[in-house]
Amino acid sequence: MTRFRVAVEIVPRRGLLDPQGKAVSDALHTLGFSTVSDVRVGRHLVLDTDAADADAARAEVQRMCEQLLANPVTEDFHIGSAERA
Amino acid sequence: MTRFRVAVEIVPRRGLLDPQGKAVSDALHTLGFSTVSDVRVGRHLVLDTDAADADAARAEVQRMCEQLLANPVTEDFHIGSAERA
Amino acid sequence: MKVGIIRFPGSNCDEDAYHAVVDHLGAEAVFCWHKDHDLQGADLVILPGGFSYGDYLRPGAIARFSPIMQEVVAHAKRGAPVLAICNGFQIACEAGLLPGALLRNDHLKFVCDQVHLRVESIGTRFTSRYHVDQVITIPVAHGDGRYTADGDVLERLEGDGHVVFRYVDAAGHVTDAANPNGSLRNIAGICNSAGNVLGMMPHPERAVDTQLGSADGLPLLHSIADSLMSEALV
Amino acid sequence: MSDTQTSSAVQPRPGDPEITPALIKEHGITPAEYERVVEMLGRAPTFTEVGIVSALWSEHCSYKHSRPLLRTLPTEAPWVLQGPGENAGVIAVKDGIAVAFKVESHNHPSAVEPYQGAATGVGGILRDVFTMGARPIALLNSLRFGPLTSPRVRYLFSGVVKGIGDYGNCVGVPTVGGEVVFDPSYEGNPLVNAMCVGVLREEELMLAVAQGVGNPIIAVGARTGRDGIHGASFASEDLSAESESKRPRVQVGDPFTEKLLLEASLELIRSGHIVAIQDMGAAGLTSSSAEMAARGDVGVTIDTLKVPVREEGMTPYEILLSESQERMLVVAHRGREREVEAILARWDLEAVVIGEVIAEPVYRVTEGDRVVAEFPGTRLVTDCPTYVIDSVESPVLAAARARNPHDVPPLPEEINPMWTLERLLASPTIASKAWVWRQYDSMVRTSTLVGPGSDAAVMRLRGTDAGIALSIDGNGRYVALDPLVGGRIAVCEAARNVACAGARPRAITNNLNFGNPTRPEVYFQLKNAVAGMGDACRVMETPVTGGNVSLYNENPQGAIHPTPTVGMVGVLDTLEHVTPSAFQRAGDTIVLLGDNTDELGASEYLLHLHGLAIGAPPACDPVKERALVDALLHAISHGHVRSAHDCSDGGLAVALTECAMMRRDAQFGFEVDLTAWADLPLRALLFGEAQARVVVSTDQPDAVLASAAQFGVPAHIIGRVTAADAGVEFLVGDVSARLALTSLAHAFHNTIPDIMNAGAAHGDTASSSSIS
Ligand SMILES: Nc1ncnc2c1ncn2[C@@H]1O[C@H](COP(=O)(O)OP(=O)(O)O)[C@@H](O)[C@H]1O
Ligand SMILES: [Mg+2]
Repeated sequence: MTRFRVAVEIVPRRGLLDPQGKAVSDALHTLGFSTVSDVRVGRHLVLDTDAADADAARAEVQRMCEQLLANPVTEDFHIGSAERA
Repeated sequence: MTRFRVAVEIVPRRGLLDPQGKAVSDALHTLGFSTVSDVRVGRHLVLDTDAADADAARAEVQRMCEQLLANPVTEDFHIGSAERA
Repeated sequence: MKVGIIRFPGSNCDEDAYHAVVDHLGAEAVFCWHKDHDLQGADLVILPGGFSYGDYLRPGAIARFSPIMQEVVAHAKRGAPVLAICNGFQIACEAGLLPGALLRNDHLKFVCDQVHLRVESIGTRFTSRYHVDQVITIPVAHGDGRYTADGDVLERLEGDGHVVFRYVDAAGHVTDAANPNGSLRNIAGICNSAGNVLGMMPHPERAVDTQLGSADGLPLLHSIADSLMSEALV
Repeated sequence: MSDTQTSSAVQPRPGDPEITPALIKEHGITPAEYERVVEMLGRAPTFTEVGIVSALWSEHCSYKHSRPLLRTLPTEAPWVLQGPGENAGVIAVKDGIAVAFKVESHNHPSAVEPYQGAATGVGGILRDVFTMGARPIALLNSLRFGPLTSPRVRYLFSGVVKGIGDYGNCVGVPTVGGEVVFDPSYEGNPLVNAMCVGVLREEELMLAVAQGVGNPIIAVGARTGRDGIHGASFASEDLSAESESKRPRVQVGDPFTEKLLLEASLELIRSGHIVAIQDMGAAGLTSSSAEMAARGDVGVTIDTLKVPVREEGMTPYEILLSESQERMLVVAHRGREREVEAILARWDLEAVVIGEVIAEPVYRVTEGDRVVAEFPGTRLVTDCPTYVIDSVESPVLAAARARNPHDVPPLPEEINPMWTLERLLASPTIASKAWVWRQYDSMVRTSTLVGPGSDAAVMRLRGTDAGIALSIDGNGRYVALDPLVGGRIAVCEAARNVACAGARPRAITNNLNFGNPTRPEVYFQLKNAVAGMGDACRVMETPVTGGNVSLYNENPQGAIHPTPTVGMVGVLDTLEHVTPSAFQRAGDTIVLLGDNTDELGASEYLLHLHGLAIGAPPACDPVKERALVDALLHAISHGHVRSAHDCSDGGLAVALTECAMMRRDAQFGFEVDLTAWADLPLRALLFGEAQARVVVSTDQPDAVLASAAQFGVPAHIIGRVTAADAGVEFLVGDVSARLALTSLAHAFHNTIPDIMNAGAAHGDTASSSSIS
């Protein structure tokens, strides 16, 4: 078994209101960052997990997302690459 | 000017307590994901911004992180690549 | 009637529910520990408010995996009543006992206030003691109360009369200003298709005594007691 | 216990920095104090020992500049069960029910990281209360910021409020009151004081006194990390650019773990398995262990290798000084270790034996077999020097006080007093703080009879028919302009607020927020403010049962206004006459208890309309204040009072208008005739802040006047409550002024939300770590 570090991004499903994204984008405009047109805010998780290889690590993280980490009603998730930790 | 999409990851600074990460890691263990050893929970932002080129877009997002998006006291941030949106 | 109040780590309205049931409704109540598998013969299960597991990750996401939740789901499947309040509502959605999800309030702040609710359906076992379109005063206290569900789920809830409470103004009108969290269609409480699980963000257990500002939550508890009584008679 | 010299077994750890004058200075230890340490040890201290001394001899832990002054405060009354010196004070209420309460500051951490700073402040004060064996039932907070026009201030304000809210809400303790003041003097040094009140049965009172040779010392709760190392000495320094580099010292709060720790600790205390328990607060393991040992006059030994840590490679120095949150130190009965562990395990928390009470009179720290620190007896705690500084009043402030406020020319618009009134209601200091307290769960535990928005919060206490009223108050501008008077007013205002709710003032806790006490001008303020508080407490019969001192609240631009905050606990023997501040019924008569004067100095009027902090603050005679409280309580207890609200910021006109429209859902108008005072300057009559005044509404005015007469309190019928659409109307001789309620109510209710919504997003996005 090797330790892998896997990053997961969990974002609000497109179409749902994202008040945090809107608040950030408003605040950026107030600060003068006028070129910003859209902001989405989600969660970023970094998990260290032991697995036989990178694919197995990502598959395990996929199961974690389905069971716990993301809410299937409101969120999409994306699993990054598995790096040796 | 072109529209770029830039992703930013903001994570709690190492060494600081991360109660969310701890709760998630405990929950994963309870669910039987026993290979997980460490979890950090941060934020994932996706910003659309207009800039002359990808480097300029990332530089602008860097300024946004310093001024607003990341808390310099408790968080570190990492800016991903800028893709055409 | 015997009421089982589930105690998760981080529950903090468990004692309030206990006092509402015991001191104001006059029924028996027991606490059920999250690590146990025992509902202690409860007729009604209350999933109380609070911050189970700190609401870290997502409200209710971790609590739904507690051992006791298997029993709560089985209890609900049998058609027995479950009252899910605030964090309990969030847990019930995560556990699939109720459709939809509760998201961060649209204004991004925690909100604690007395709000007005309109009773949308008196045909449920939770609302028989109210009258149609009655406007009641019940407090809210939450940061993640914005009810969201897919369009077809919402249509089904509406069509079946399963939207139980809606946020309204004092005159009973559905307005944006009366909506404390941005819930779709001002939804404050819903029940499942079998009609035995009620989820609501407002706190009826905090509205059982005029000394506290309102006793409008008491008829809800009486309605459940009535329904259990009539079941027992059948 | 005799104070023998310690063994010379103590050895420097390999890798420890050398003890140099620079290192000593960096640790905030003066050369004279260092001499004292060397004398006490009979040798030079090790690096670990320097760290320990620096923490325990910091102002925060040792009160070295304030103790001689604090000693002058009254601390006794028949109902006081526990006075100063413990984690919290305790007073008896009724039927064997007692309340524990204390206020604490988290000013420096909040200036650096508002969200976590405020959150961990709440966490700390909760632990101080539940370690007494009391279940926390209420939180209050007293906040000071610079003007809201500054984006940085808005960031601090929203972060602090969110931090307080998120923590208390999650733990499930209602936040029921507080105060927020905006004043330029706090621009660089915001103040965040949090107060907690808990309830216990008298026999459940638990003290933090280590006892019993052989008893194990157990670390309980969260693991120790590198966070907040040296927070205590950090809190005892001026804020400067250098503080920026101290940022990693910020601590992160975990309210969920706190909730578990709260339940587990109460269970532990009730179990009878433990002897003592104390929060690992400022200066963490070091101060909690040394203080518990000193109180019990026993020796202790602690092995840092046994302390459960979150990070690898932590040194004894770091472990001892870490301020990781949500940790407790427990002394258990020998042989009950398993039982203690089992209770904690039920709440998913760790309990690890890390040391022992010993017969030998030393405070000893080991790292495995190596002794890394050892102090004789309890001298580490008892030997800290105290300082008395020569005091001189600041000539600048004396001159400001000497200025005559009546010489300030009114603005042209002030020709219409209603314009001035509307402006004052829109002062963020006076305007409604609902934007703040809507973010706090004020109702959880279903015991809040009166929540935020009234003069005092009222809580019922299960197990008795009695209740308590709570208020926290302090006016730094008054104290700056006259510390003695300002100190008196802080106590008297808090007493008035509690009495307006129908409660008898019983005891106070206080937080002294001042600048650098080694400056004679600051010491002058400290000394006189404490004297003023003492005067008032003696007359009011409200002893001081505890408190906290936060000094060095200054930055290169200057010091804050000296700001003592007073947390008052009042008792209602029955809940029959809980009295609101707001008017209740049109047609009721309005009675003014107390008298109007020509005082205008130090008022919010001068600050908000003219940008001036000048003139003498209003006179405060504690004897008159006591009579007012007695008269008011007499009238209330006979059922003669429908509402009562004291006059404070903004004076009589603001107080009356607040009575009419503080509740959005039940508004009234009023008409008052103040012709009896037509010879006073109009703006002093309407907006001056003369003390000892309460606005009462009643349907039995004669009875209220009789109560006043009985206690020698001046009282006048000044008008009546009308319907909201009648608006507000003042008649003063031939001056008549009226205005619709809506514009006044708009100014009062919308000012803070409008400001915060305009520049809001900042606080909601960056500061809070809790975005999930
Ligand atoms: N930070 C706060 N937290 C909770 N409640 C607050 C806060 N600030 C003000 N309040 C509430 O707003 C009301 C008015 O406060 P204040 O103007 O300070 O009253 P007073 O002048 O009577 O002391 C009080 O009920 C107080 O408890
Ligand atoms: Mg008041």
